[in-house]
Formats: sequence, structure tokens, C-alpha cells
Amino acid sequence: QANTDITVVLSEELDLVEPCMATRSNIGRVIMQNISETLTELDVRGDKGLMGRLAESWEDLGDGTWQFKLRQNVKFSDGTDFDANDVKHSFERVFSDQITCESKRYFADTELSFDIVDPHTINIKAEPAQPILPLLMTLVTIVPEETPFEFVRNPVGTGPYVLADWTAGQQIVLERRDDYWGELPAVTKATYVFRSDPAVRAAMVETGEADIAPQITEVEATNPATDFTYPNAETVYLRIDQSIEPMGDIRVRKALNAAIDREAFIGTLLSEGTQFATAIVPPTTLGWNPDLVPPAYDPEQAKAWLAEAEADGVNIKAPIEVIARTENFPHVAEVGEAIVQMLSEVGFNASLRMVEVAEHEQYYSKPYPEGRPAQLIVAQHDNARGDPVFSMYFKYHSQGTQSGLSDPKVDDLIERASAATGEERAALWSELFAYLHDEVVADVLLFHMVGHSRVSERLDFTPTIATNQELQLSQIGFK
Amino acid sequence: MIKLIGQRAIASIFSLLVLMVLVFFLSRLTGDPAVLFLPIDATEQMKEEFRRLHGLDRPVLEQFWFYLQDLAYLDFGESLRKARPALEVVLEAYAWTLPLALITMALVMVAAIVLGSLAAFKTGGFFDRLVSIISLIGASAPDFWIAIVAIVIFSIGLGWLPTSGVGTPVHWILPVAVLFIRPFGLVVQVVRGSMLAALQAPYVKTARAKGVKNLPLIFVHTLRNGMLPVITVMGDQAAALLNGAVIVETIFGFPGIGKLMIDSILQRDFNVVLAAIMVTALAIFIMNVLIDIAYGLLDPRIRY
Amino acid sequence: MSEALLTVKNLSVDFHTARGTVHAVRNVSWSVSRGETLAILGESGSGKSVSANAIMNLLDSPPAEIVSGEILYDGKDLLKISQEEHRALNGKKIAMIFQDPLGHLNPVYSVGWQIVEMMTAHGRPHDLAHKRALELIARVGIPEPEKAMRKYPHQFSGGQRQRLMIAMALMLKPDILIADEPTTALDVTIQAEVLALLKELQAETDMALVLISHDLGVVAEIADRIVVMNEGEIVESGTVREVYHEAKHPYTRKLIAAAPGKGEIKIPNRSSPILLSVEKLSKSYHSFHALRDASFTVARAQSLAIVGESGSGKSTLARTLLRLETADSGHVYWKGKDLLTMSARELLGVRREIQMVFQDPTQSLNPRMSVYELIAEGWDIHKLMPARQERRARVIELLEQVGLIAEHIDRYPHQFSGGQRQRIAIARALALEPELIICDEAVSALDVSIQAQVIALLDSLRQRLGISFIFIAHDLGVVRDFADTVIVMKAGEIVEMGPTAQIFEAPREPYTKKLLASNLDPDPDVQAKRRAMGIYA
Amino acid sequence: MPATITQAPTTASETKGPNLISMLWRDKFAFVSVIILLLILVSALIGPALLGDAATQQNLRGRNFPPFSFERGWLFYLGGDALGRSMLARLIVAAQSTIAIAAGTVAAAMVVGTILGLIAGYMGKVVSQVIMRLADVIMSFPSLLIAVVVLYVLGPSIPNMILVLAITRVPIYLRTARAEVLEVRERMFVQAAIVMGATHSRIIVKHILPVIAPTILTIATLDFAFVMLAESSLSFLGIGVQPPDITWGLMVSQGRPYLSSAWWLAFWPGLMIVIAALSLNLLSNWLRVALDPTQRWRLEARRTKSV
Ligand SMILES: Nc1ncnc2c1ncn2[C@@H]1O[C@H](COP(=O)(O)OP(=O)(O)OP(=O)(O)O)[C@@H](O)[C@H]1O
Ligand SMILES: Nc1ncnc2c1ncn2[C@@H]1O[C@H](COP(=O)(O)OP(=O)(O)OP(=O)(O)O)[C@@H](O)[C@H]1O
Ligand SMILES: [Mg+2]
Ligand SMILES: [Mg+2]
Repeated sequence: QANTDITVVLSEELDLVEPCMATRSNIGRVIMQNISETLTELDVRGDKGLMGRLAESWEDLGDGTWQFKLRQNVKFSDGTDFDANDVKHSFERVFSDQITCESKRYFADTELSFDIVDPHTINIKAEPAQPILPLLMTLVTIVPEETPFEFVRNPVGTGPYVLADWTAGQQIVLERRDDYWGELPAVTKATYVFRSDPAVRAAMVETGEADIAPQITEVEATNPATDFTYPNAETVYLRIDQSIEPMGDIRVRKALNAAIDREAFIGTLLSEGTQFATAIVPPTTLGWNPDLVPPAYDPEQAKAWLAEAEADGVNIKAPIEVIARTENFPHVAEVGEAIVQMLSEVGFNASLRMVEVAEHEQYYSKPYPEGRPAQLIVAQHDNARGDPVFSMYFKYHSQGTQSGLSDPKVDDLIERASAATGEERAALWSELFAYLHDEVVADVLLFHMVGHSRVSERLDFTPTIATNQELQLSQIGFK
Repeated sequence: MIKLIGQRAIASIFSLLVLMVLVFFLSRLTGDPAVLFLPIDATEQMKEEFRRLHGLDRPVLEQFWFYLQDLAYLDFGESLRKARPALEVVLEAYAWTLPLALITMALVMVAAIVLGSLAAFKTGGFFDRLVSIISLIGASAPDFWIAIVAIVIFSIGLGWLPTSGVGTPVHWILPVAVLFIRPFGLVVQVVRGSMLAALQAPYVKTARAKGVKNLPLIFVHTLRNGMLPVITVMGDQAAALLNGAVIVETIFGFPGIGKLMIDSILQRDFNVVLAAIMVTALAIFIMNVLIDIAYGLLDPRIRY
Repeated sequence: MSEALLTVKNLSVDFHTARGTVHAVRNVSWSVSRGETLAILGESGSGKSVSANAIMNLLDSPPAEIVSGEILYDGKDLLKISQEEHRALNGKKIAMIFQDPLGHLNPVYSVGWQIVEMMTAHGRPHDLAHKRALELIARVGIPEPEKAMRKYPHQFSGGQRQRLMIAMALMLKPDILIADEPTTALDVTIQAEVLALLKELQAETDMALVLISHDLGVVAEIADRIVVMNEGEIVESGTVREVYHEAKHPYTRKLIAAAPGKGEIKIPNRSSPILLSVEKLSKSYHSFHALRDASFTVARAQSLAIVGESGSGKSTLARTLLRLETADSGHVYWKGKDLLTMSARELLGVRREIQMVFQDPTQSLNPRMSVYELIAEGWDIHKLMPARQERRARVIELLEQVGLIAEHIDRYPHQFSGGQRQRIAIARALALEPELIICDEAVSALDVSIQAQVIALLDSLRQRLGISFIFIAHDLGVVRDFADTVIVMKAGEIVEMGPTAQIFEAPREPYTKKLLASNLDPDPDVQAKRRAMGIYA
Repeated sequence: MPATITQAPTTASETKGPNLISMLWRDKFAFVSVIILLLILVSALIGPALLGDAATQQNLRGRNFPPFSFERGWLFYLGGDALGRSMLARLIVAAQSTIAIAAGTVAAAMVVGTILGLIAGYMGKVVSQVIMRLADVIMSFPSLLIAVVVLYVLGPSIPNMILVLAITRVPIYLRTARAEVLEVRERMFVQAAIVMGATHSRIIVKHILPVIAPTILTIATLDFAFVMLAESSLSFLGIGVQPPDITWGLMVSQGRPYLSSAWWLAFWPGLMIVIAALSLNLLSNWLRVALDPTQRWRLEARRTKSV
């Protein structure tokens, strides 16, 4: 093994190595920007914001139409040239009903039409207008126009690496392309292997069997020389369904918030570095509101609110199920147990239910089961994409699939913010966050989580907030 | 013998059918694969499309009918998640599981029979106690615990063995060793108990009167009489291994059927589950026929 | 007499049981020299087999304990040498024929393998062993030796198994052969052949033979000296003639007096009703016809004896008519109803009326049941005698009738001697007060005094309660004393049938004649005379 | 008449049946096992009532308290868990559901499996074939799928857990029982019983069962550990017992991530499983000797001396 070859140990095997599924984090970690590239890219290391990748520049032509100027002299790994037809084809493929591409969901109600101006200029028109279209371009990987409308097993892309070997169950090998359009990365070959056990992943880097373990647990992350902590864009919260007694009452929701001793979790069940959340998106997101303060831990106040509510005839003794998913995040069961204990201490009749993923889904997403008791869904949501639009509709709009509330003002704010641009967009999101947090008390926001990576000392690499979604080999250097 | 195999083949086809019907319908009771395949905030329309693409929108009976038709051509359908033929995925995993199971069981058989028999021969003695206690601890210790401790000692501490993976024969040592422990503990006890009874029999006296040495006395004269429960229990353990050794596969990154099966069940990848169960069942059926034949070979008095 | 080859001195063996210590062998001393035959006679349960086992180092200890004594062979005390030294002697220098051949053959290996192993275990080449095995199997009168080698123990008749054991013991031409009741299951013709074989070998290799037997005829024929055991002790010893003619101990005198075959011959009662009628019953194993077209009847209070060559299908007949094997063809009418086509429910009722004592007592007693449970089981099955106290009393009564004692009631089968087990089996059959008892060599392992007691018991039951008997036996003396009708079988067929007097006094078939001629007389002088006349063999 | 018997002084009065207590005392391993098992049983019975609160009292800031110190009282001598609860209290409280599940599963599987196995071995071809093929089906049905189906459709609860685990354990008893029956039914004493008129059920229960029982018992006691661990892996996958219920298996699976930082979380419950299994097996080894008349002498011989 040449010393510019590296081994990456991932936590789960890839089912597919399909470019249009690159937004799925385990797939993205291997192919995103390594094999397949996107038109634009979000800068997570510096503060450049949205940068061009396969697009050199873009411009809003008004009326929902954006013009993208494409990079010249780019070749796919199969030798064909990259041009506007490939872009068009890539999008058509994503929207096709012959194939289930994940990135499609980001364009849920948006109709895109393409107009190829010249081989390296393309106009994309969104119906209704989509103010963050260039940002959405970070989500769609570009494939050659010959790519069929079905999942491929040997992805062809414009990225610096090609898939050299995929032995199901064992390994995936990427090799560096010498005809890459950009600067040649330092890593010549990357082998991906898969180990479910975090202790084993950590051990592999320790013994030199691997160079990077992007996800290990806080328990394993004990060596400051090799172990990094990074915010992973995941936010943990308790979803409240306001339509079920006693959750409709704001005092109850406030009491829920005040009953939880958030500080007690950090450095104990959750890693040092975990932050309190005041919104469902991490602080790096547009419109994040720095003025919001996390609810204080105040059991006495919680009891007082409950007493008040009870006096008004709210049945605060109604059973409340705290439903968490096994292996959702490290120590989820203990977190659930602790939450239940805290809720019980202020007088809630709470109990914990740990369920597996499919069952969790039933409770988390609409349609919710009939005749359910009050439930608090422990859920983890990630948004590293820079804009709240990817979260807010689903979680808070009255039509959102995981929404537990129905508030016209919330709906209105979401709709307006989604359609706005620039400063106004940020302001609207801010307003929404404040309204949800302080006025509605829509849910129990808990933590912005951190992830841990172990990186061999011979590498020069620091994980970022994007490490959950992608692992750009070109960002890895050698010491 | 040929007749027995023939009869069993026919009976097994029925069993396979029963199994298939059971799995087909029961698995479909456990939820919708679309919500698990697609991200949590996928639209209902995407879910619809996914179901349509994979025929999951049709009535279950119709799905079953189509499945049967495909099966007639040995087509087990596609994996929902991997977009590959389910059978191919399963066979790939099986190519790892089968040798793992065989090697492990072969070692278990030899070690358990030798130690269990010797323990029974010296009932109540030091060796007997030692073997019993070690094997019982082995049979009841959590295997992930043993696996991790083994990695810590042999890979990290001593650096003798790789932590995980399947590249070379050395990679197999830890998985086999960890898998070995539980069946070994179990079978030792069964051998010991069975031999204890067999050693009481009068023909053991005959052998001693003949001047047969202790080792052939134990392993030739007595063992064969005590083998019936032993091979039965070994069969059960082998079946468990053929069903996949989840923990070991998970920890050692061993691409066997166990992890595949678990993942497929949890992800409701029905076609893979079905294909995996059918292949496993076939292996287990063959094993059971072999065991039944072995009964007859071991004990000529047995008639079916 | 030359120097002793094997000497047993002051041997005492105890068994420790939950209910106390059993002194099985007490201060027993005897010796045997090269070329000599020592017969150990004695009451059933008197410690004969236990002392033989002690010589072979086969006692499990605990529970057995050798309290005192020496066993000297070749200048060494066998009780002191190491296990390994003992092992090397066993089989090669000292061989043993066990009393109970079925249990003592390994059920899962072919008999050929087991016989051959006797030599290979002592380092002899396999093909040599194979040749010798074939030769010996032929010598003990097993048909088709090649084929027999490949068969398993359960495929042989009781007598055949016993002969296989004999063949096995003779493989290595041992210095000493301990034969524990070697001929109990052999008909007199085969017995004669086997005894001749033993003698021949003895002459050839100067082997010492320790013969444990209760058959006075056999003893008279083959033994040089006799020791008589009773209650674990030696009560008498001397040459054959001395002991037979000038016995000092009352037990010995009782024993000799009890020798069967001297009583009055019974005459069948032609007027009593027919209970069982067997018509053309056949049974074959694969292509081998074990039983061919057997037809006969049994009337109430009749005692029908079946004698015949070992392996001629006697046990098969019994088993088939009881539906333990499925018959190929034929009918068995029990009180007019065909047993073979009866429904399971009807059959259950009949089961109480017909009982059987199996040829192999050890195997037919459930090792996990105490004597009480074994005997009382029938009452449970047929819901008789509910009161427990009554039951115990009745079990004790039955035990005493067959010559056992009340203390035995809570013991388990493995704690008994061969003859004692056979008596337990008889007591079990009697417990149900059936109408027909099939006795397959039921008294063959009993010493003559107990045998006489049991025969007398059976006969009184026959007279008092009208019980009928099918009595499979090879001891013509016992048959003569007990039966009123005799069937002679050979090679699966009934060759002659008739009232006892007719068979014994005017046999028609050559086989019957040969059988009668081969019978041994308990008087050594008579026996010597016959030998001199060359009447036999 | 035959050999005389010296009555041993202790058994002079007519004691019926073997004296189990004194036989137990002779096997010190079994004796200790019985004491341990009794302790576990007592914990299972009164543990939750006694220590239920101590077992749930959380203290996040005092989590993973290391063992072997009396600093926080004897309840924390074995350390504290990830939520700062007393390990000792939790171990004691968990005994109840652990034993309930393990005993329930093993008993159910053993009874059903053995009965079916006896029938399959004893009865005619057709019945036997049907039962055996059914066993094949269960054997090749992954336990996890049964678990997912049952627990998904019926919901997780201790009886459902028992159901799931028991179904998967039935074939081993079934196959073992049948294999043994095939051999035992050829024995002569079974034929003797047939001649006496014993019904099928009597033959099975009185003559065959006692012979195969020791093997079944051995397997059953070994299965105890197996079931506890299987339950643990189901919990781990989120379809078994879940907090706030506790079992040793669940504790083991919850302690798993802390193996390198707080070993006692998984070690103590694992040790409890080992100890419980070990005791049970030593006891069953003793039992199989004590109940076998041909071997009982090992436990009752007064004097021993080798030849
Ligand atoms: N394991 C045992 N436990 C207790 N008593 C035993 C045991 N084995 C044998 N005995 C007793 O020892 C005595 C001697 O038995 P042994 O087998 O030597 O008799 P035997 O002379 O060979 O009689 P038979 O002619 O009936 O075979 C018998 O009374 C028997 O009950
Ligand atoms: N299961 C079997 N398979 C094959 N052959 C058998 C089987 N059982 C018995 N035989 C054969 O059937 C013949 C008759 O056996 P059976 O037991 O009836 O003889 P027997 O007359 O009782 O002889 P003995 O006096 O020696 O007991 C024997 O030659 C034996 O080899
Ligand atoms: Mg005897
Ligand atoms: Mg016979």
C-alpha cells in the first residue's frame, strides 16, 4: 500500500453506489464530490457560502429562471465530455418515475424546466419560483447523459475519483483519476470498509488497519491526538402532538420544557460540546436566531404551570408515552429514561417506549395512529444544508408530515420565508424561530449534537459539520 | 437410504412452500418498506411511486401470485434496497457463512466430543469439574463481550491478529474462536451427560473384559451409543450458525447471512428476507436429512 | 494336581447401598490349574458373578468394595496391579463370557467387528483376527458366518448371542476362561457342541476353565472340581464325583436332590377348552424365514413346552403371537378372536390375560424402576388393587414365592444377580394373574433348587387357577417335569408335536432323537459312561 | 436367603426414596448452586418491592460510578450505571423479569418440544413426518423475524417475549426427544411394557420419558443462559424488553457501548447470567445422577476405596 492510499472505515455498508442517492449520508460519504460532483457546493470549511463546482457562475434571470454557466473541459470518468445535456439528463433522471431518487424530495412541489442555451450554458426555470435554486443544486449529482433510468452499479462522474472495485460486503475502492479537471488531490486510493461496531472502528484506526473512522462514539473518543469532535448538524428534540390532551395546553408544553434539566445531559450521557437547541436547525443555518434562550430548568415553575393548567380542567395526569428509536443516537435509551424520570418528577405520568425504526416511523410521521395517547417522539433531525427550508415545512407546517401543530401564523411564515430571498428570507426565518420557541412552544428542543471521528495521525484532516453527509477525499492531506 | 432421501425431498418441498407462504404473508404484516427506504420527509407521492415500482401497491394475494410465477424460474425478485437480484445477494453472503459455520462446527465437534467424553469418564474428578465450569461459562457468557475483549487483547494489546475483516485466513481466527465458544460449551455438556449414561451399560464391561484400552473404550465403544442427542444438539447449533451469527458478523465486519438477514428484516426488504430464508432452510433441511441418516448409521436398531 | 494358575484367597466383596451394606461375597477361596475345569455351583445370587467380575476388575467401586482378599495370577496379585497391567491381561490371558449376552454385546457395532476387536485390541493384525473370527463363529454353530459377522446383536437369537460371546472369549486362546453360565440359552445339541469345543481348546492350549453354572448336567460333563457357593460363602468343594455322591453340606445335598427330570410325566387334559389357537403363523426378516407356518393350540391349564435348536424361531414365535413383531401371515385366535387383527383397544384387554417372561431379564426390566414399581406396574395399568399397603404386601408375597426376600422390594434391577432378575420378571408376570404365561427360558438362569421351587409354583398355579403356559426351554429335564405337551422346532418349523411322554419315550423325528440323546445327566458317572460309549457327539 | 444385608444405622427406619438432602450435601458444587439459586429466587420474589426505588433513582451527574467502594453506601458497591443508578439494586430487581422470561421460555419450549418429540418418535410415519417438517420450518425461520412479527403485531410484553423465544427453542427439544425415543423404543423393557398392556401414553410417560429426561434437562438448563442472552440481543435490536423494564439481558446490552470505559455496566449482569446458568447446570448435573438409580451410588456411597 502506497502511503498515499488510505482506508476509511464506515459504520454501515452501502446498499447502492448510485449518484442520485448521494444525499443519503452513507452513500454520500463515499461518492459525493469524490465520484460525482454537483453544480454548486456549500463551503463548510471557510465562509465562502455557496461556491461553484461544475457551474462556474449563476444568475437570477427573474421569473423563476436561473442561468448557470458550466465549467469547460470537464470529462466524465468514461471519457465523455461534460455539458449542459448531462445536466438536463441528470435532473430528468432524478425526477423520473422509473427510479426512486432521493434528491427528488427537495423539489417536492417545484416543477423544473430546462433550456440549453449552449453546451455550457443552461437555464433552469422553477415553477413556482425557487429563490434558493443555486443551493438546491448542491443536492443533485451530475451523471452522463447515457446513464439509464435505473440504479447503476458503476457510477460515472466528473469527480477526482473512480470506482475501482466494489466487493459487496467487504469493500469499495476509489482510485484517483489523472484527468480530473481540478487540482489533483493527495490521496491516490481510498478503500472503504464497513464495521458496525464503534469500538472496532476506533480500534482499527488505532492498530493502523484504517486511517479514518468518521463516526465513533464519545465513549471511544478518548485520544486527543486522533479523535475529533465536530457538530454533526443533528438536532434532538421531542416532537409534541398538540392535538392530544394535555399537549394542547401551552402551560403543559412550557412545563415539559422547564422540567428537563438539559445541562445534566452534557458531559454525561451526551458528549462535551453538545449545544442546547433553540431551533431545529443548527446555528450555521440561515436565519438562526441568536436571541433565543433555551428554557431554564425549573421544576418548581413547571409544577406551578401544571397546577394552573389542572385548575383549568386540563388532564395533566393523562399518560404520556415517550417514544424513542433504538440506536437513533448514542445512549438514546438512557436519554429517554432520564427524560421520563425528569418529567415524572414534576408530576407528569410519563413512560418510555423504545421501538425499532419501522415502528418509530409510524408514530413520527403522518398519518398518526388513531386513538393514540399523548406521545412525545424523541427524534433527531439533521440539516447541514444551510437553509431552514429543508426542515421547517415538514416539522411545523400544518401540512408537514412530522408536524404536531396547526398554526396559521406558522404556516404563513413558512410559506413566505420559503419564497423570499436574501435578508428578508433570513429575517422571516428568524421570526419563525422566535415565534415557535417563545410563543407557541411547539416542541421540546433539546440539543445540537456532535459527532466524533478518529483520524490517523499521518493524515491531515479535520472533520466538519458536513462529515455526516460527505467525506471529500480531496480535503485530506498527509502530514 | 435412497428412499429416505426421496421421501424427505418431497416432504421438504412442502415444508419450503409452507415456510415461504408463512414468511411472505407474515413479513408483510410488519410494515411498509417504502417509509424505510425513503427519507423520513419524502412526499407521499414518492412513496406511492416506490410502491408502484416494486409492485407493493397491489393486493397481497396478487403480489404472492406474481412472486410464485417468478419463483418458478428461480427468480427470487430484486432486493428493494440494493437493486440487485435477491438471490445473488443472499448467495454472496452465504459463501461466507457456510465455511464459517462448517469450520466452527467441525472444531466444536472435535473439541466438545473429546473433552466431554473424557470428563464423563472421570466423573466428579478435577478434570470433569474444570471442563464443566469452563464450558458452562463459555455457554453463558455474552458473546459480544468475548468478541470485544478478544479484540482488545489479541489485536490492540498484542497486535497478533487483525481486528476484523475477511481478507486472509488470519482474519478468520477471531470470528471462529468467538463463535466456537457457545456451541462448544453446550455440546460438551450434552456429550458429558450422554456419555455418563452410556458408560453404565454392560457392553462397556465387555469391552473392559476384552482388554480394550481406555481411549477406544470411550471413543469407540461408548461414544457411538451416546451420539444421538449429541448430533441432534450439534444440528441445532449448526442451524443457528447457518442462520447467521449476527453478533460476530457485526463486530468483525464479516459479510455473512446473519447481518444481511437482520438488516433486511429491519428494513423490510422482503425479497431478500425470503430468499435468505429459503436458502437457509434448504441448508438446514439438508443438514437434518444428514442427521437422520446419521442416526440410522450410528444405531442400526433405529427404524423410521 | 499341578500348580495353581489362578488363586482366589479370602475374597470378600461388599456393596454399599442406600439401604445398607450387602455382603455379596464372603471370604471365598479357590484355585484353578492349567488344563483344569473348576465349576462354581451355587444358589442364584450367591456371589458367583460378583467374584468373577472381581477377577476381571469390572466391579464399579464404589458402590462395590473389595474388603479383603487376593487374586493371584502368575505370581501377581490382580487386586494390586495397575489398571493398565490389568487391561493387558484381560481378554488375552483371562477371558470372560458374560451371563447376559444381549446387554453385553454393543448394540451399535456388528458382531464381527466386536469379535475381531478382541484380537486387534491386543495388537494382532486385522486379517488374522478376521480369519479366526470366521472360524470360531462357524465352530459355535452359527450359520453363514460371513453374513453373521456383518449383522448386529439384535438380529440374533438369545442362544446365538451367547455363542457369539463364547467365540469372542476364545479368540485369543486365553490361559483362563471364566464362563458365567455360558449355555443357559443353548439347546442341548448345540450345548454339547459348545462344550466339546471348550474341551478341545482346553486340550489344545492347556487352558484353565472356570465354569459358573447351575446346570448339573453340564458340570458333570465337563468339570474336574466343584466349589459350591451359598449366601456369598463357599460351603463345599471337591472333585465332581465327591461332591455329587458324598455332599456334606445340606445345601449341596438339597441342590443335587433338586436336579430336574426325575418326576412323573404329565398327561394333557384333552377335555379342557382351547384358549389359544395358532394357525400357519409365519414371520421373516428380509428374506430369512425365522418362522414358517407354525400351527398349534393351547388349552386351559395346559403347559406346552417348546424346545428346539437355538435360533429355530422359538422367541420369534412368542413375539409374533404377542404382536411385538408383525406377522407375515397366519392367525392367532385368543378365545376365538384373532389377536393379529384386533383393534388396539381390544388388544389392551387381552394383554392382561397373556403375560410373557422375556428371555433376557436384564433388558426387559426398566433400569429406572424399583422392584416394587416393576411388579406393581401391571396393577396400575389395569387399575387393579388400589390400596398401596395391600400392594406392597402382595409384591412381597410374590417375591417370596419366587425365592426372593422382602428387602429386595426397593432395590433396582442393576443391584441383582442374573437369576434374581429373572425371578423378578417371573413375579411381574404372575402379578397380573393372567390366563396364559409365555415363558421364554424363564428358569434357565436359576440354580436347580430355586428352579424346582419356581416350577412347583408355576405348576400349582396351573392346577389351582387354570393358568396355561407356553414354556420355551432347552433344559429337557425341566420340560419333562413341567410340560404336558411338547413342540420341537428346527429352522423355523415345528418338526414334531405331541404329549410329553410320547416325545420323550417315542420320538419320531431324527432331530428329536438327537436332542434327547444330547441331554446331559447330572450324575458324573452316568455322564462318563455315556461319553465312553460315544453316544454323544 | 441370598447375601445378607447389614442395615445402615441411618436408614434403619424405612425411608422411602433417596435421601435428597444428604445426597446434595455430598456434592458441594450442587449444594452451593442450590444456595445461589435460592438467593436469586428470593431476589426475584421480593427484590422489586424492596429495592424498586433504589433501582430507578437516577443521578446523571454521578453516573458510571466505579465499583468496590462504600463511598455512596453499600448499594453502590458494585458501581452505578450510566444514569447513576445503583447496579446492585438493579441487578436484584432485574432478577424478577429475567427469571420470569427465562423460566417461562424454557419451560414452555421444553414441555411443548418434548411432547411433540415423544409423539414424533413414537407414533407412525405420517404424524412423525408432519411434526418433524414443522420443526424444520421453525428451525429455518429466523428468530428475529418471529420476534419482529409477534412484537410488531402483538406489541412487546413479557408474555409475548416468552412466546417468541419459546417458539424458536421448541425444535431442539423436539428433535432431541425424538432421536432418543427412536432408540429407547427399541429397548426390551418397552416391549415388556407393551406385553403388560401399557397404553401408548403410559409407555411414553413411564418408560421412555425417564430415560430421555436427563438429556432434556441438560439442554433445558443450558438453554437458560441462551434465552437470557437471546433476549438481550432482541432488546438490543429494539424489539425485546425495553426500558424502563429491566432484565439482566437488557442491562448487558445497554452496557455494551461502555465496555471500554465502564466495564461494570455489562460485566455484572453478564456475570449474573453466567452464575445463574452455572448453578443451574451444576444442579442439573447433580440431579441427573441423583435421579438415576444406576448412578445414585456416586452420591450415597459411604466409603470409597479404589480397586
Ligand atoms: N450393585 C449392587 N448393589 C447391591 N447388591 C448387589 C449389586 N450387584 C449385585 N448385588 C448382590 O450381590 C449378590 C451376588 O450377586 P451375583 O451376581 O454374584 O450372583 P450370582 O451368584 O451370579 O447369581 P446368578 O446365578 O443368579 O447369576 C446378589 O445377592 C445381588 O443381589
Ligand atoms: N431382528 C432380526 N433381524 C434378522 N434376523 C433375526 C432378527 N431377530 C431374530 N432373527 C433371526 O431369527 C432366527 C430365530 O430367532 P429366535 O430369537 O426366534 O430364536 P430362538 O429359537 O428363540 O433361539 P434361542 O433359543 O437361541 O433364543 C434366528 O436365526 C435369528 O438370527
Ligand atoms: Mg450371575
Ligand atoms: Mg430365543
